[in-house]
Amino acid sequence: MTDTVNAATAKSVRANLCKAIESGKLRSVLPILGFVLIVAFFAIATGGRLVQPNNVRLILNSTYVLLIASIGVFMIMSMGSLDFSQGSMIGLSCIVVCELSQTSLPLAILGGIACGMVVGSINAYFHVRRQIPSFIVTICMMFLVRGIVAYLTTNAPAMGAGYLQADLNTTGFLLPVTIACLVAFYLVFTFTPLGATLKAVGAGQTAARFAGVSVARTKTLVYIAAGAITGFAAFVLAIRNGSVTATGGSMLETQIMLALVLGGLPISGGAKVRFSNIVVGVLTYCVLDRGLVMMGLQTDMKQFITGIVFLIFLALFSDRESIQVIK
Amino acid sequence: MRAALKKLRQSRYYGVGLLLLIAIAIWAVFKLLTPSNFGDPEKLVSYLQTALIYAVGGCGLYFICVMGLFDFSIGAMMILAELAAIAFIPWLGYVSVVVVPVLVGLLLGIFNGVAYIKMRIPSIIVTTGLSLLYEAASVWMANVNGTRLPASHNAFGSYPWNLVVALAAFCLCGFLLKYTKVGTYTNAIGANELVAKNMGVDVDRYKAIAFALCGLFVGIMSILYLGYGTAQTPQTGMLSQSLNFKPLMGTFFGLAFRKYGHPVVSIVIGEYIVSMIFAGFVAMGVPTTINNIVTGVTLLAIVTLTTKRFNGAVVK
Amino acid sequence: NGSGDGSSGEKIKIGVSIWSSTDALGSLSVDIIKRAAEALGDAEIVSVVDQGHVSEQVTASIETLCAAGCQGIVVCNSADSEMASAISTCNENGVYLAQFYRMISETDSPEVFEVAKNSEYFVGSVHEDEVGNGEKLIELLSQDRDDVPEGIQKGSRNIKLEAWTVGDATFQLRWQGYKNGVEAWNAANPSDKMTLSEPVYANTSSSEGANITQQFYNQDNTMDALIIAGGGGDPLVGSIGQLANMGLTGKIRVVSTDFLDDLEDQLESGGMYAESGGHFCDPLFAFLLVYNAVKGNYTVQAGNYGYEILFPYAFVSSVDEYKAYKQYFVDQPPYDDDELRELGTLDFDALKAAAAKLSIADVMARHAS
Amino acid sequence: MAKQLMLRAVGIDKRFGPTHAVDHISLDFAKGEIHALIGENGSGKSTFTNMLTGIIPIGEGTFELDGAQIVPKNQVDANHLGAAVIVQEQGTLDSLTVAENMFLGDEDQFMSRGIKNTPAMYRKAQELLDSYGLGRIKASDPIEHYNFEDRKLVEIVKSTWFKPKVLVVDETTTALSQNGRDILFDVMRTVRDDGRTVIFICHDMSEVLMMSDTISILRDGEFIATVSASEVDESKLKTLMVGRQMSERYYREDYGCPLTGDVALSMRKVSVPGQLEEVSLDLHKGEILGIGGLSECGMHEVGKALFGASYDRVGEVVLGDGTPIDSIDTAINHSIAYASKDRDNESLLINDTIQDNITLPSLRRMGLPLRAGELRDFAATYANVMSTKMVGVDQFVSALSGGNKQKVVLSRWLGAGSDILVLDSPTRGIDIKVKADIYALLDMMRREGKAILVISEEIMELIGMCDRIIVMKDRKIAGELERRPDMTEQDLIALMV
Ligand SMILES: Nc1ncnc2c1ncn2[C@@H]1O[C@H](COP(=O)(O)OP(=O)(O)OP(=O)(O)O)[C@@H](O)[C@H]1O
Ligand SMILES: Nc1ncnc2c1ncn2[C@@H]1O[C@H](COP(=O)(O)OP(=O)(O)OP(=O)(O)O)[C@@H](O)[C@H]1O
Ligand SMILES: [Mg+2]
Ligand SMILES: [Mg+2]
Repeated sequence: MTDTVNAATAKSVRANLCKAIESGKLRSVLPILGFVLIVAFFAIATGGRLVQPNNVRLILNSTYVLLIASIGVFMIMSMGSLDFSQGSMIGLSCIVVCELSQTSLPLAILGGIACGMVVGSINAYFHVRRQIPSFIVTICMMFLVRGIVAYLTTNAPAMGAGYLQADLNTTGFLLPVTIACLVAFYLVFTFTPLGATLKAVGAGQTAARFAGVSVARTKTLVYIAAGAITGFAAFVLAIRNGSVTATGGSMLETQIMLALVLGGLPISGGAKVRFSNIVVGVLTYCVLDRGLVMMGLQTDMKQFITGIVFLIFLALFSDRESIQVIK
Repeated sequence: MRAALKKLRQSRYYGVGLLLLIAIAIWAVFKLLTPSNFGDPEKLVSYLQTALIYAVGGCGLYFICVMGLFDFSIGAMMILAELAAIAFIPWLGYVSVVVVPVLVGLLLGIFNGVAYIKMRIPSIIVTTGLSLLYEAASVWMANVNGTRLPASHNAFGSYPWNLVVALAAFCLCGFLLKYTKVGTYTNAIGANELVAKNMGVDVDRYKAIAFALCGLFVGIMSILYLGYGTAQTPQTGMLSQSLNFKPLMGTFFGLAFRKYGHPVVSIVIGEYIVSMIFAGFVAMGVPTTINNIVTGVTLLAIVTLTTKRFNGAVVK
Repeated sequence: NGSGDGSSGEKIKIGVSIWSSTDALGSLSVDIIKRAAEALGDAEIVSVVDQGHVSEQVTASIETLCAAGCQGIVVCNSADSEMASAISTCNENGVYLAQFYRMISETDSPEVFEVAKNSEYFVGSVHEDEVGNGEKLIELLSQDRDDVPEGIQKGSRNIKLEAWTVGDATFQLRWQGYKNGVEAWNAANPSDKMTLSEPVYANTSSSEGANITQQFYNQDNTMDALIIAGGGGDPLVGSIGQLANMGLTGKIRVVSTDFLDDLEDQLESGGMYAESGGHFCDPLFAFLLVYNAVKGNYTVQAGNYGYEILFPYAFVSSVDEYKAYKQYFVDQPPYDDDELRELGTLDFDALKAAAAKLSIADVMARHAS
Repeated sequence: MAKQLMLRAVGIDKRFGPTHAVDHISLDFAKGEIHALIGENGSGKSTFTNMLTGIIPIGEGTFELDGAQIVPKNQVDANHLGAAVIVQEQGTLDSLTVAENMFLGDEDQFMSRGIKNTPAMYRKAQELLDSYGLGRIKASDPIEHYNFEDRKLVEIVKSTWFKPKVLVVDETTTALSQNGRDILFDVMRTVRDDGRTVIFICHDMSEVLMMSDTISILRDGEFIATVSASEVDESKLKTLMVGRQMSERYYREDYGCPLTGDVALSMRKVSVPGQLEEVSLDLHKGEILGIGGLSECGMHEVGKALFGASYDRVGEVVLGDGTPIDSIDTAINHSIAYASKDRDNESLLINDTIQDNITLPSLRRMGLPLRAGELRDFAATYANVMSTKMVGVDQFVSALSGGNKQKVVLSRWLGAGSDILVLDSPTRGIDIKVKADIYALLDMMRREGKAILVISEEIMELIGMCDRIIVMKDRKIAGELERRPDMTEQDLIALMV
């Protein structure tokens, strides 16, 4: 008799589990589980080294730029658009920051932000006003801006003023700044209409328009804001590196995209976008990358495992039901 | 007058004509700026050499880009295909240079296609993930027989053999687009996947076929690329992605002029324009870093001019 | 404190941060370090990070290697200022750091230089005299020679420059050397001036190298020399191949700082005119610098830049020179295991002397049995 | 004279979740007839024919075509089996040529050993176009070179050239001009005279009566009756379609309610290219203003124009106090609500939660910071006011039934405190119970003094609910009727056609 009861409970538990997976509730915590799993794995594989406080700090140090710059891309991807120009953009903004830092610190920060905004608004113009898919626009911009960066750094890297690195390059400064950016964005994303607006555009541009969302304006502002955020990330980058070379920010766009997707961000944006995608994604990406180095793997093996883990995570996280047409 | 213009616009050769005009205009600008260093007939032929290589890749990408998909792994595929060709030379000789890259390309293309279909994840993401694996594999492949193509095996790097291979690839692409179902179906899926499905098009199958074809053309491109450069170092850390963009430029041209028909010709002329701009900057002796800027601007301008805007369009 | 760990019989842990461990020069560099670690027996290479010479990845690689528990790190960075971050990370974690192929320029980056001086963990740099290398290659190009194939016997006056990535620190120095060399020649020979083109960048790709070569010739078919400044070998292979395709082998002088497998043939046929190289031993000395520092063979003091080894280039511009180079640098490693173990016991002055001495003749003297 | 049987449907059944779209329909279609299928929106006509033509799989039952059972896998397969369809939506694909579109999925006839004989395909397509009198369309041109109507005509050729035994024409006529209609009608007659069968779905009763020989009526997924066209008139058909005596309490009952002089919103000489021409109207507080007309008469655009959502609008839309409404933003800020006819695309974020859908337009009026709990309560409150059937407010809208979707739309605007409601086809595809709820809600809001504009394709709804009805025709206002008890559908139809 108890058997049947047990069987029944087991059945109902299973049914509930299936339901939870279906309703996507479980799926939204999967990335977090994945992160925990990865951390646990590397903590063991590196003999606890990964989770030593000092090492945690060291690993965090290398995530600041990625964390901040991801905020902008996160907004863009929430709307279902893409941005491949981030890497070049951060390179250019960083040049501006470095050059202006010779004059004054506030000017440097503002200059970097302004530079990002200019690039962002060019993206917005072609994407929103000229109706060219964001993929094409931002790939063209990636080329174009990378060319400018290379041109400006042909003879020497753009050097930042000494105080950037000497005074500001400390965990005590950068960590709070990064957390402040994330918290500020979290507050704006959650407690103002911004979050709902972004998701609405991602979930359906036409319907969003009829619910009072000005799609064109939102997109334009988001691209510009993403540029501004990237400009600010460029400031952090300048602090960490002190100068920019022609490769400054190379591949950042791909890293951001991989990280956000690892964090569970649906690439088509929309309702299932979560703020946690940024933090979980970037941290997972970095722990995976750094963890494999710490295990002493060769480049080729490290890369191979990264690829496999990435694909497995993707296969598990991605929400296939709500998209009819997968591009 | 207006009617004549409209008629002209509807003509089948309008797109190609327009592209040729753009090409001639760019030629004229450089010719004026640097009359002695640029644009003589034999130089024009030499610009074609690199254009041919990337145009072949552009043809491959066209099959998937036309469906709104993308393949971020072609750079890694190309490197792996080239290194595989080098690896098998001791056993297969010239056969290895021709057959192995094509096979590797095709195989990886099929792999991409199957992964995309089975995993049901956006193509950009899935191919980025796979490119990590291909890059790793290229490191292993490089250990077999090094990274250099023996000079005795580089016939496909120069005229006439490069032209033969490229023309064969262009004809194949044109043929596939016009004389098989693949062309029609990829276009149909690109226009409206759901309608196409209703018409009995096996969407998944043709998407996979398109990925396979993309791989095939990337394989052919590898023959030319390897012959031309005669060496290929494996790359890691997603650096191979930088190789994606040159072929993609041509594809953008092909897509932008798609509505006028003749995508292959558009891709070739487009790549030629890109190649000519680079040569022009070298000829002028100005820093070639500007070249990227000009290429970016040209491409944006052309895409902008050929994009028809309409109210309420959903553009992502 | 990281350096304390190694005492209890454990191996000394060293990390490598390099642009790429898979390209020609990169893999040679990593191999020689690994071989040395093996020969020494009490050192291990914990990890090799490829950072692609992207600044943020360079700084991140140092942090990761520190976290991985390295006691010493050797790095080939891309810009001076990255070293400020790198050094401060190493200071905080008590990890010794040395550069290879690179040094911090006192004139261009005085602040970074200051940071390096004040560090107790920045051991120093091993680098080549890149400016001198550039000057020397120009000097070789300028000379009339009769021991080379006929088409390239006359000294070059119209030189084209092919580079790899924009803004690379090593390239900047070599470029400076080329410019110095040209200036020096022009000052000495006002009636027979030499020109050097703007650099065009091949991005470490052989195809792009081939294309650039073609476009250089298109632009100006009176060119009589081509410098391939570097790029790991692929651009050079592409360029030589293209010249061969265009039938220009033995008509244009090609010089480079990358070594080719078939250099002998190329020198013979005139495909190559001269090469500088042998610098792949440079990382070995950076490794030894760090290794000896961890072992306590010498101490690093705050207040001076640290140890600096100016590594000599080997120049090869004839078949005979190459034969010797091949025998003593390529076919067998310049140091055998015993010699490596010996190097692992040296103090700095001895190490520096050993490095300075390294040349074809030196290896010949040690190995000719 | 008994006609020969062409198609026999036996026990055809289809469910979408709990919706019984087609309820065991058995129906015969004879050779050589045009057989009309009529019924209200949502009565299952399209679902039935879509199963026949392979667009959706058959739920239950069998189709016997010319004596043999058919189970089409997709549209092209159905064509091969002898059943073809022309639908209302655009069925041609961009970036293919005219010929490729015509033979999409059916290239095998030109294939030999994997190679497509493209010239032969173009030749054949051109011959077919010529034979339909459409020689001006070039088979080798990209289809983008042609306008909507020409593309529709290409579809007609595409679906009929192979002489299907059964041709389904599903609400195609509304997309066509008179000339295009004539071509279509000719095609239909040819099919009939050829001894084959046309299934004609159309909401325009006069067209139905003009064209068809036999008429079958569906209602709520059930088969009601088959009648001969010569034996019925429009009013008989309507009764059969509606099938119920309107209960007295279904619509509002009051008459002679005087209009307040208070104008809430008005349009002055508003034109929208291709949609509206110089339309002026006033919407008063406390009234329900109806707008009716045939498909494509421009009435749906009136709603968009009032909501500031039209593109390229000229003329002005102003509030009673003269404030101009030029964008959706200003419209919402001035308490205007709009529910589109295209509920899934224009009203609702389908892939989003009920909560997000309800709160979206109200976020602007809520004080900062927004709090998750508050939002949830807000959404739950208004969803419950409309008694929306749902698991919870975090359920996705895509999982709701049509009626509940519409309730979410209305909840949204109730929540936003709208005073002016512009509702396009508010009861489209909604069952009687929910309909009655919506009507009660509208009446209540009217009495509260809100201004309501109802755009509707259902004439009875307009007559039953509206204080005034504006009838539109050809993008202009054709006339206006005051509410009175003895108004008939004929009064409106007279103005529409
Ligand atoms: N794919 C579907 N999923 C769920 N329900 C559906 C689907 N298609 C149709 N329905 C429902 O089935 C019922 C019948 O719809 P159908 O489209 O056949 O009606 P119709 O008679 O063609 O209406 P109309 O005159 O508006 O075209 C409706 O209640 C509709 O909401
Ligand atoms: N397009 C669809 N996709 C998936 N499920 C659907 C779809 N349409 C309807 N359903 C499912 O069918 C159920 C009933 O929907 P349907 O529209 O058929 O209901 P209904 O009985 O017609 O109710 P209503 O009168 O409110 O429209 C929904 O709860 C939903 O689960
Ligand atoms: Mg219907
Ligand atoms: Mg329903």
